[in-house]
Amino acid sequence: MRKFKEKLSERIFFALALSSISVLALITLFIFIKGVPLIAEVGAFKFIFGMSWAPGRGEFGIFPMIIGSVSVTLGAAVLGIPVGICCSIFMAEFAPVWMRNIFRPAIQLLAGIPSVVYGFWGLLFVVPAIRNYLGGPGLSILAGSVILAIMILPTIISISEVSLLALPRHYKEGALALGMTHWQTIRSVQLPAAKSGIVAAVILGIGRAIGETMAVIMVLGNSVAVPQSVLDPVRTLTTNIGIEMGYASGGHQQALFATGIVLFVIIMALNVSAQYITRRKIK
Amino acid sequence: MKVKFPKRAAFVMLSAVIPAFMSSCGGKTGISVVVAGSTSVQPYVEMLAEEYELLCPGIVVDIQGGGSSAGVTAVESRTADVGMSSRELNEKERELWSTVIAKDGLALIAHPDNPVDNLAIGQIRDIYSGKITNWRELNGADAKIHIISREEGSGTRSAFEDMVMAGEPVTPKAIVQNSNGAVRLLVSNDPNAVGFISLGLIGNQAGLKPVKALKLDGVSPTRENVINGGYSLYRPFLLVAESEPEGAAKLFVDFILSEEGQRLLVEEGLVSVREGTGE
Amino acid sequence: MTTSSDKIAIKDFNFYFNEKQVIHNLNLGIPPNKIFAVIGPANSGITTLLRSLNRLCDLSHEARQEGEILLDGRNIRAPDVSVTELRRRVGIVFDVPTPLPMSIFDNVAYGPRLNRKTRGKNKSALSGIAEEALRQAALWDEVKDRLNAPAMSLSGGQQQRLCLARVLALKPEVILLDRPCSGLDPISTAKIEDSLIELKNRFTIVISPHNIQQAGRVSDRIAFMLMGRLIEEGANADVFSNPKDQRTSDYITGRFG
Amino acid sequence: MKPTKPPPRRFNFRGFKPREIKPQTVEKIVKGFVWSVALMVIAVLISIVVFILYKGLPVINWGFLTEIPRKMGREGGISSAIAGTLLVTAVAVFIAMPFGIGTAFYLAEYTRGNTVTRVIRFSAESLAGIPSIVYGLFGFIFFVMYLNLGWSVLSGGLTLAIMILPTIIRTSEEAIRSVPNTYREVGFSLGGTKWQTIRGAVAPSAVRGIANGVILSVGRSVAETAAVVLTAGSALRMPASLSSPARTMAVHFYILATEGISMENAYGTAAILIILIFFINIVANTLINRFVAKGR
Repeated sequence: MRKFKEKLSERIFFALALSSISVLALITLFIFIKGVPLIAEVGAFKFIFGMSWAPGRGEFGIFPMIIGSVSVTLGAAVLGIPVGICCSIFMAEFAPVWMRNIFRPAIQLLAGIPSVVYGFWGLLFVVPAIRNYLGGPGLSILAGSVILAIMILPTIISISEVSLLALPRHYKEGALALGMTHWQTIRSVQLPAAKSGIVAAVILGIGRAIGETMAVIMVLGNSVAVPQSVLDPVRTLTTNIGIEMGYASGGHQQALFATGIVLFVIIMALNVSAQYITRRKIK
Repeated sequence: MKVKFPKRAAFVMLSAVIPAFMSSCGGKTGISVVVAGSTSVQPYVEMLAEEYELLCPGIVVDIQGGGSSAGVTAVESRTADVGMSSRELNEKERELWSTVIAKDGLALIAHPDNPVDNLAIGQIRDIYSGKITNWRELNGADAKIHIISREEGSGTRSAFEDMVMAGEPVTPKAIVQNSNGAVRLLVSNDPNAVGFISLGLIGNQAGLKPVKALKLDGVSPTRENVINGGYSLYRPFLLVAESEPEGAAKLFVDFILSEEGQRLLVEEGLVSVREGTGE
Repeated sequence: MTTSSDKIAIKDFNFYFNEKQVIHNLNLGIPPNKIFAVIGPANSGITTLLRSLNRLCDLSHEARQEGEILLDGRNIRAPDVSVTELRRRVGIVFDVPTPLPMSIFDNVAYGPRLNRKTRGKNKSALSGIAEEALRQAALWDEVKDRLNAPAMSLSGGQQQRLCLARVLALKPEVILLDRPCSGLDPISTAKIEDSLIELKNRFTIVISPHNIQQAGRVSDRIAFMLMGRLIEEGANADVFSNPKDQRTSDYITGRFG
Repeated sequence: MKPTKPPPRRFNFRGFKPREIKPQTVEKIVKGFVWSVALMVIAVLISIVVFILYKGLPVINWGFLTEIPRKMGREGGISSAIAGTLLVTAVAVFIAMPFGIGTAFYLAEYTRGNTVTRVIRFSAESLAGIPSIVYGLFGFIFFVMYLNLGWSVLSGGLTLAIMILPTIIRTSEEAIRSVPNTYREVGFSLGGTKWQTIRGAVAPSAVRGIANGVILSVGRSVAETAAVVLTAGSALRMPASLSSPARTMAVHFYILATEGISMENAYGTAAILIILIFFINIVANTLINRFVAKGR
């Protein structure tokens, strides 16, 4: 009986684990089934590198959106990562305890706020600011990057802060005892030691940025042309799905699933390389 | 300013008509009507369903979005009793039963500070196809036009393309938004923007900045001008069904086409089918 | 070196962690109803030996062993031996107190509750077992009024006696103690030692004492291990007064270790 | 302007080091910089919350919480959106919990570093990276269309369940792994089987960490928009059963705000969402603090 229970429990856990991950197979299967016929019809090369998206006229090229996704994510990374690491250093090292006790839950709260709220806030404040001070329609790569940078900040800050705080005390004490200043200690001892945690935070943040949909729909402008500057409106892979899914049918709908496939493949490639990097770090 | 129908009076009126309607509820209970389709029509039908369920507590109306095409598909596969469409039916779909429940004017809008207030239909086409890029060419300020369009597949966009673009593609540089409200919000903030939205939404509302509705060939986009045929930018809101509806579905469609149902639609800024369009 | 009357007989026992051999060709007999002390400096393989006796070493994937260990003449690794049954017969107290995060009573009742035997017995039977175990571990008087308090609220010495009581509640045949007093104050240590001497008539006790004085105080027989090898084994008095091996003598007189 | 090369250090007087700033000065500059960046960022982040609450709180009253939306949400309250949020989230969490926690226990306790394990772990990590819109697409094609569940609480909940699964797996696995190994040894040494040890000794200590992960994923479900709008629909009616369509608060906010239906009610909805998430965080933090206190 006990033996039986023992076997049974392992089997159940295994079955639960297996069904959890079979979802990944299911997702892959269904999105590919729905999207591949269109890619086959249009031709993979023409679909990915085509410059014109006009489903009404049967033109399905998503290259402008690939450029859009890459540029907006890059912008968010450039703006968000240094600021995020800066804030995590502040929280872990410089901030007085009372400040930390206020800011930590605040940052946590911000991580949970719906992305639509960020997007709407961006539409009300960031977009007009860009239009008035920098020109263009305001809806732009820059606006999207700013909003995404703000959205990924809580993730980057809290994970980096945790990995900085998790360092053994003697790292810092040892360095300070050698006569280093606080900043020298942070730069030459603590940041390198916490590198793997910070890298993980950055990867997670970038993942969130590239996958975000609703917030950027509101601030990117979603035009399907290739942008000439950061002040031009642009459409990403995610917003292409988000904005058109409501009305799409037939080949148009298939094309959106095909967009999903491209997004899916890009994300999986990122995942694999991220897992590879972190694994190598551990070893 | 829209004149709000006094709420209390509405209740008095409703309680007066309830007995009349109760009889037309057919004494049915626990029956649901499934409606699916255009998200442009959806909010209006939802509002009508709310009122209808007050009148006929036994009948439940389930409304889902999905878009005009999805609505037609749902009706053909009988997953929905009634479909909603915000565009004319195409050749193939004509075999279905359909009825127009209201008309929705489209208005070109710009920022109130923009000196331009009249456009010819050809000028609109040139703007949206990317031939005219500066307000100066339209006797406006020397500034780039920020073109705002709707997403591919939306009923508003296809109605706009049918009526204005004459086969020319909308420039890919156009900014795309996926709702009337977002277009309105952007135009109200940007002196150089131009967009098109449902006529019912150009009015002022608490918390929203005003926009200016542009004249089309000298005709103001007003309900009156749609009714008398002077303003030609409008599209029908349709209900479709596999065959002529029966039972609860028919009762609901009848309610929408009734005087009360049409009055509610007019209150929301649509043009009633009873008011005609001068055709 | 082993006889048929031994409770535990270890024969030609070798133990490896990956490629590293931790115990070399060990032959040892542990007699019943005695306190048997295994002494030696760190890294002598004593902890590994104790954990081998109830197969806790099985938990490590890197472990590999040769030879056999007999309990009452039966190989503990025989395929028909239930490992859980074995561990119930051979209990262990670790070098640090390891109370589970639950109440004092639940800690003591934890083992019996796992056991089929008490299934169906009512709660008062369970509390009887718990009381007996706590008395045997000389803890009852200190905790009888707060059996539902969390085990973590006890002092270190009390926690360790609780762990002993937890083992006793299972009514084992052999009790293994791996440096049970290493973190404790002298008073707690004395209490535990007193309980052990009281218990030895009913149990076979194998202890790895935390110092030689303790071995001298409590044990009947002593084995001295060095670098995974058995150097010497004998009665308490013999080993202390008349060690056969120079290394034993050096160790117990404090030359090294 | 070309940067000028530093002159050769031929005339280097004692005590004079060209182009070198004292570390203490660097320290001051860096400190000032970090302080100002951090304060600015935190000010911006907090201003978002304050803005929403400032605009939204005046709208909230008892009627707003309990009345059904009328006139597309322009009038009435948001009770059906609250109900929709709670229902969809409940379905998601109740379905994801057994699978997520079971997977975590499998990964933490039963894995032996073989291929199967590696595949499971890889998949769990990959699931975590998939954008919510892709989950939405999948939920739409699989639950709504293929299984014919329609836009419904069930479709939305199932889609969200898949979306939060990786979060639950990851946090639970971490919680299980952080249970001291001695607990396992004690369990085994008292003659417990693996299952008995997990149930009796490991699970009770991991339960708070697991609960924290679950609460985190509740927060994620509540805030999700893209995946829900494609699977649960956007009907304003009070959901009558698991098969009726529903609109969550996040979707309601999105529609109210972007359709320009009612800014007041949009802010009110957002404010309630923020308050809800605030409470979820408080619960999570209390759990973590109790967990940490207990571990000491």
